[in-house]
Amino acid sequence: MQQYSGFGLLKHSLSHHENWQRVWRNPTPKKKYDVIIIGGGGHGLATAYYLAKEHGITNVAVIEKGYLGGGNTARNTTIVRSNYLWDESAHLYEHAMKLWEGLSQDLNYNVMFSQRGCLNLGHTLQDMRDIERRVNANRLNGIDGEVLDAKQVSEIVPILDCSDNARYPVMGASWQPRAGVARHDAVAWGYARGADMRGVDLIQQTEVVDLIIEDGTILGVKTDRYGDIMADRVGSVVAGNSSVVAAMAGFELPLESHPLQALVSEPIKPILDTVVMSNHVHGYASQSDKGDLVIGAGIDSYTGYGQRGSYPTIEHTVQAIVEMFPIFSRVRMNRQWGGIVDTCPDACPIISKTPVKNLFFNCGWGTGGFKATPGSGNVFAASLAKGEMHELAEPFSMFRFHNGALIDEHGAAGVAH
Amino acid sequence: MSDVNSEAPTVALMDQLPDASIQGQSPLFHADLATVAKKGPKTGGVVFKEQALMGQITLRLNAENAEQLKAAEKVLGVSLPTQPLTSVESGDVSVRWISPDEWLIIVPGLKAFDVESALHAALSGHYQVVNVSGGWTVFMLSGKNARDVLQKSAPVDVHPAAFPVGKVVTTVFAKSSAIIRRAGDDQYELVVRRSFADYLWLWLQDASREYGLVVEA
Amino acid sequence: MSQKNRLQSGGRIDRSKPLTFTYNGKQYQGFAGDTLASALLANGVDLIGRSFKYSRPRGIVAAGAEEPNAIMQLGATEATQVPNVRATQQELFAGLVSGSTNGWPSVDTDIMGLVGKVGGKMMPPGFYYKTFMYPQSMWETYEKVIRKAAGLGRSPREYDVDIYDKMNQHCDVMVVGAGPAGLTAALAAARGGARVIIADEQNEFGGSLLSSKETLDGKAASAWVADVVKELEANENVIVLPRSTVNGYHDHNFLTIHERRTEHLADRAPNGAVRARYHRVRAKWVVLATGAHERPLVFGNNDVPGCMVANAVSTYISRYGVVPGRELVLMTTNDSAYQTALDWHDAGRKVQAIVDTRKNPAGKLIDAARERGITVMTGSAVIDVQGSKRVSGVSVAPISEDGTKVTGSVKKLSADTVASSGGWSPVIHLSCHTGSKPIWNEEVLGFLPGKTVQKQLTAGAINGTFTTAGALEEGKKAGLEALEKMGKDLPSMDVPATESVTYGKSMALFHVPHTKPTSQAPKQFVDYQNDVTAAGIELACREGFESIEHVKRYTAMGFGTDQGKLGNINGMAVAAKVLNQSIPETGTTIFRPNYTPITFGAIAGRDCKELFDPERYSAMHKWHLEHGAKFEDVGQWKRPWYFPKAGESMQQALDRECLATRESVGILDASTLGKIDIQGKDAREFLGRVYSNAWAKLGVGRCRYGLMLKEDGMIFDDGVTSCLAENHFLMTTTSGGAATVLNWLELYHQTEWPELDVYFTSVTDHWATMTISGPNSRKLLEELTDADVSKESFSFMDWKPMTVAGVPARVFRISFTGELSFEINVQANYGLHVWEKLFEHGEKYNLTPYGTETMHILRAEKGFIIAGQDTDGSVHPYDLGMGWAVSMNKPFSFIGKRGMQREDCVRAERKQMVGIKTLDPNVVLPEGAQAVFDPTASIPMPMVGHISSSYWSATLGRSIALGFVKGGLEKMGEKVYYPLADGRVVEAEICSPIFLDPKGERQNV
Amino acid sequence: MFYIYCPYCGEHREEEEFHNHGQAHIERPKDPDSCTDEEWGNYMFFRKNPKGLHHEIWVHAAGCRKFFNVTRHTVTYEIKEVYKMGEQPKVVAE
Repeated sequence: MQQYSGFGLLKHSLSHHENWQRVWRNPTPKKKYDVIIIGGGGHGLATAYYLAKEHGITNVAVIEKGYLGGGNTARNTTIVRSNYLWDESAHLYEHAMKLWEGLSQDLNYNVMFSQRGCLNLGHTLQDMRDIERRVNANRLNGIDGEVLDAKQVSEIVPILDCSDNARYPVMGASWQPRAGVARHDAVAWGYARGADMRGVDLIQQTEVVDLIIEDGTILGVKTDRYGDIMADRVGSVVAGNSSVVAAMAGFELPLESHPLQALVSEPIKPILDTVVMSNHVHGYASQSDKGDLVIGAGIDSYTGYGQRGSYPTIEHTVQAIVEMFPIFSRVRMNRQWGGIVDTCPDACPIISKTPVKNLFFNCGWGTGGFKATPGSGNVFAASLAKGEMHELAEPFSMFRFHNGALIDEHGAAGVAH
Repeated sequence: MSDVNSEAPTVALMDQLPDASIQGQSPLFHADLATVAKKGPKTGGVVFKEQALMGQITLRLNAENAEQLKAAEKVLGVSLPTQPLTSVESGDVSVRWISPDEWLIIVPGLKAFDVESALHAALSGHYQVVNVSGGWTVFMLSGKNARDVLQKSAPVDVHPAAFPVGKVVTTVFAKSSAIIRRAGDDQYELVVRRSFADYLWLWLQDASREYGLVVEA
Repeated sequence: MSQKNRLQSGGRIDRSKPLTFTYNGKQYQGFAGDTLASALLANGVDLIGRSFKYSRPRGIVAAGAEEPNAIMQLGATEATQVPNVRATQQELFAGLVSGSTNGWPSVDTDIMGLVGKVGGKMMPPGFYYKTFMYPQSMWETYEKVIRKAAGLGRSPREYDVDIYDKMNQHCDVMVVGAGPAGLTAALAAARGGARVIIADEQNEFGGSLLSSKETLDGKAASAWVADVVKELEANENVIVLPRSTVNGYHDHNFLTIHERRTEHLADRAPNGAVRARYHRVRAKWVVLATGAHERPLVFGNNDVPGCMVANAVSTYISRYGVVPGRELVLMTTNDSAYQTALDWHDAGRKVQAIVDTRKNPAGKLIDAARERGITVMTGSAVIDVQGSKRVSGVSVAPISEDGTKVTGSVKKLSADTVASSGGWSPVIHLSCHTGSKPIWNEEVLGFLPGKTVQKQLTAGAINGTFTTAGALEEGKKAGLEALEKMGKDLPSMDVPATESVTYGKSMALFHVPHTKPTSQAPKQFVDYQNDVTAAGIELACREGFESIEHVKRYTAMGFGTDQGKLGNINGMAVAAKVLNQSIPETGTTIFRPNYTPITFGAIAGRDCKELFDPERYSAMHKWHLEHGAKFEDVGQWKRPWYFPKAGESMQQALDRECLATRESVGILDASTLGKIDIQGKDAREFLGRVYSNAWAKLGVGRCRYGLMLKEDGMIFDDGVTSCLAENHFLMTTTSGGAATVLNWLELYHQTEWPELDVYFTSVTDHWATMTISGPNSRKLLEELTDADVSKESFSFMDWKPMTVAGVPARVFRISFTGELSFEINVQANYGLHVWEKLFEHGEKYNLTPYGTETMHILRAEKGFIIAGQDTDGSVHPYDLGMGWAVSMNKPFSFIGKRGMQREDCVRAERKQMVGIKTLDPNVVLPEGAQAVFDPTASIPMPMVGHISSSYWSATLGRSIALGFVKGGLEKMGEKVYYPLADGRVVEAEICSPIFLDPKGERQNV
Repeated sequence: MFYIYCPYCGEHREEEEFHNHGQAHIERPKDPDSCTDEEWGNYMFFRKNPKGLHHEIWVHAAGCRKFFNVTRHTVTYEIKEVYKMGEQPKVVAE
């Protein structure tokens, strides 16, 4: 097993890096698996990794229609935080946060998790009430958080316009010091490598075109490249495409897939050391280690699978950034892109059994998927392993949209993140 | 649901204007446009004038109801424009198509209640007449660069080929909205909401700066 | 050293207009018409930056948007700094101040370069994923160092002094690019009467013709261009936009153009002019005539300053009169690049050799080279170059016909410049922006625009048509086709005659072989800006990153500010070779906006600072300003928050405002409340469907409070609706909810119940609304009206028309304070008049203006909710103890009725709104404090609710709060605790939310 | 950014003037009180969310304020047809 380290790099440099092993195999799938995971994004790969590592289930295939980590994992703005309002989501995201904190070492792959803190700004009295409420809830749930006033915010981010003549002056913020950013691609790759190492088959460029269901029980999947592949349990972790897979299984989900756009500036020298988010002014930004300002735009109002949204959304976001950081007016935007986010009516995910036996869904993360990656994979793996939902996943059943036990996190989600 | 009592009026009508001794204040009253007009430049690419204290009436009815159309025509002296995005003008009455069942009528402020009352008297069936004179004001924008200012402000096509004289559109205007009517070759009428008037005035001053803004009182 | 590389004549620069500029602290001279890049090259400045990973010296490679290296910091003052300006696109102006963006302590003596040399070996792609992990605690330290090394230029630290704006444009035909294809397309469309916009990123129209030696119709190419531009400019239906980059192509033919209006003139826009203008274009048809970029070849040490793209060298010579060196070696896989050697030679400098990778090149240009006595080495390649800060020589070797191996001995040539050409990549970026996948063309050896659903046409080099004649013809065809599709008459149109050029076949070579395997050969750069080498790509593939997207992400190829314009295809070719597959099998390359980076200020436009978002004002706003109001943002409204008197603290002001209202009379500007005029015979029925309570029996002249729910039963708005006449109602909504509610009513009317006869019209702005509240409010009103406002004839929840201060008004006897209250509504143009009259008469009653904060306190004392503060989308009426506002036996199942009966909505122990009294009456709980039953429980501590409203009540002399507690309505008198962030635990008691006058006697007088 | 034909105004307008209101042709149950929780939940929340042809409601919010239906492809974003409330689509998925 190839371990990564600085020493390893030195050793390989002497042989011109010609002897690095493959990070993952390119296997031909078996006829049958214990578990098939549809979707090789961060959440799917994390699920496979924890199935193998924590539950000893290694007869697992991850089937990915494109390349590993090529969906929303590759398209998000890399923010990690756990300061959610309601107990259910707070516990789930904090579970993820704890896993993030040792992830590079656990995976032996540097995911560059950088706990540089996250500010959620308040610009109105109601913003400040919501912030106070959320931070108090966070603290009692064991999640770090503070309420800051405008002066304290200004001390942390001096380049933020905290003056009174802003259209919506900054009144304060919530501050989660343990929040931060991570290198998104590395998360997928690290999990993929860890899963592959433990025997999981990662099947890329293979699309699941149908599900094999008999008597209300799933038996396997049909693929475009390898025909039928059977499994005892199937987990769908396909984010924006979840409704498409659900349609194969014959049911609808309480989801809509929307374009979510993001953009980056050209790389500039370090100037922004934390994550700054504003629901009210409607923009957020952080700076990547490469120097790009990574900026999130809002979600577009219509459903769309095109991985692109509408231009006014970008304009509004950039206006918000210039409003918050007037000095960035002469910095330039390099690139924009879009992902497909599957949004739930209550802005919380679905981690759930379905009307089809042994078919499980993990979806609906909306704009908040990346930060949950380790936690999502971890609890979904436990659920797939046991056939019963992990206790942290329990409240996120799709059937809450029937009985009304919604977990409304719109306040925490607010602007896409 | 109670039955309509033919005796009692089914809608409340009220003359909302005080007597002439009380001066109304248009939304841009405090900008003191009279002084600005006096002190400001007399030539420029854009000319701005607030047509203050006009009478605005929203009329809603069924455009397929010939009887209602006739009744409205009788009161207004012109037939309601039923072609989308058109307007008509007759004397001091002008009518703008807003929606298939909605028109905005503008008359001199003092005439509003008469027109409102007359419409109520003439119309029958399902309709709505609302005096909204306090909620809107009218900006007249003219000059050779008026169109440029519109292009900076609204996403609709205002090229003469697409926006003939008389055409009226309700659209996004900067971060507010406006009902824009091309009143003449280089002349545009913007009907805007009272509470946004200051913002739009600020916006228009800014957008006109490079062309030179003339304010008329 | 003064412009040592400048030719005595030629080019499109104006030698009579010298311009002085600064680069890295030193002054230089260039000419009007120069770019910063051409001026630096004219002055012999070779070294313009350091690469970010290996800190290698870098020089100018290209002459346009594709330049990866010459990324500068611009700006003479702090406020006018611009990071990452591409020197090849920056026009020179007098006084320009520039500097390189990397290199420490300077670009010439760079210490990091040493580190790069030594450590470079340890930095293969993805090295950071493999290290810096242990110990865990050290990552933050590592990261600091990594961050410092990254980034190119720096952000200004001061606010921008310039402004930017936008223009919305609509046209029939949008032509992108004003080279030969674009110009003929625009000409054809314009002559056919179409509304045309033609934009080009350069300062002058002409594209390739600007540095061409061809003749068109017998005249110089530039003369033909000038004629065409003149004709276009004279046509009032044509908008001609030079210095304008079409940076994004969006759905339904929407394009954005970034027009640089002053960046070529000065650091700071002169006289407050607009620095850049953004055009938002909706086009019926789009003609992409964006040309092509020449690809450099990938060979050993191909990043040493002096290595350039062949066509760029020609451009510097022909357009700028600059020969960027003395001795040239040209390496090419095709015919067209021979022109560079000819230009160099004709400029009087030495061409050491043309190294053609093909065995038997033949054609006019090859003959022309040989005629000039230039050595042409065929079947050979430059496999690496010598030199560090400037090329000093090259190694040339014969290569196999398939280009994979060196087949003979290596020969060294001296040279200071290596121009290379691996063929041309069509500039297909815009065509990809709307999701169209490009298609590899083996003949062109490049990607061509793929199938698209946009109304898009393409012409010229973007189609792989690289001759001028072909481009002119295709441009004309595209222009005419657009006309035809729009049903317009076609004009007759001739394209100018050109000299015929035919090019021989090019060789499909991207990565030049070396005598050593790639992993051991000198670094062969694919993407200069991100230091991605052929060896790096090979390694990525070996490690399993086989998808081109993986390769790009693992190596960072194409993620620079040039978005891989030069390198992407070479990189794909390297990957394809390792993976033993074709380029199209390896993948396509996806481009996203922006084509070139755009300043944030331009995208924001004028929607910043005071124009960032509208401020909405009531008719009395000016009075509020004059009376020292502090304002609260409520939606877009500026509402008075409180009215402090000199020297008063906020709490003192609130106490005074509250007491004055409770003891005498206060006044609130309530104009911002949403107001909807509702008429129609089914208005009443409609109200019954959208409100939770009953409306059937509300009499004319009466008012009623209603809760509006969503289908899930949760409250989303509330307000009082009054019956003005049998079929006529006035609905009020919250200030923030006005638009949402109107839209909600229309949605249900238009989509669900169109059979109901009802019309809605917003009258929010029409009425100015002022509420006088307090025991003396009647007395005050009586002074201003003749109407009988006594209790007997005007009772609580009545409304009446009357004249107030001479102005016709509708007065509503509703109360949000629990006091005797009159809500006076007058036509907004008379609002200030009435307001001022009230003060004239109110002085003796100590009439006190109050704002939203006092309003909140007064209503909380009465237990009235604020939708949006005491509700959060998860509470239904019963949660608020407002079952009285729900009529379950209305015939129609109103919106929200079914929703609130779902399993989870009827369970016991839901969080319910109650009053909260702290044990210590002086402690005011923070709004948002979380409730627990057991403050000694360990973390995570079970929370049972929160405080939604909390105030100091001057009237009661204690704190009061509204909050949610699990099962709270059944827990009156029980204890609840609030552990606060500062460590305090506040003990409190659950009580009725009505703190004052529970029987409602005060409002009923 | 979409360019949407408003069937009431009779011309194309920019997307900025419109708001999307999600899936079209979802009728409010005639008798909500007899719906099970599941049926009511399905009505409120569960959606087709198709990848391909989609029938959806838009409102010309900044214009004539009329609601109407649009058949749009959710991948290419092409608008295939626009039709008024109460009408049925002509372009439907196979």
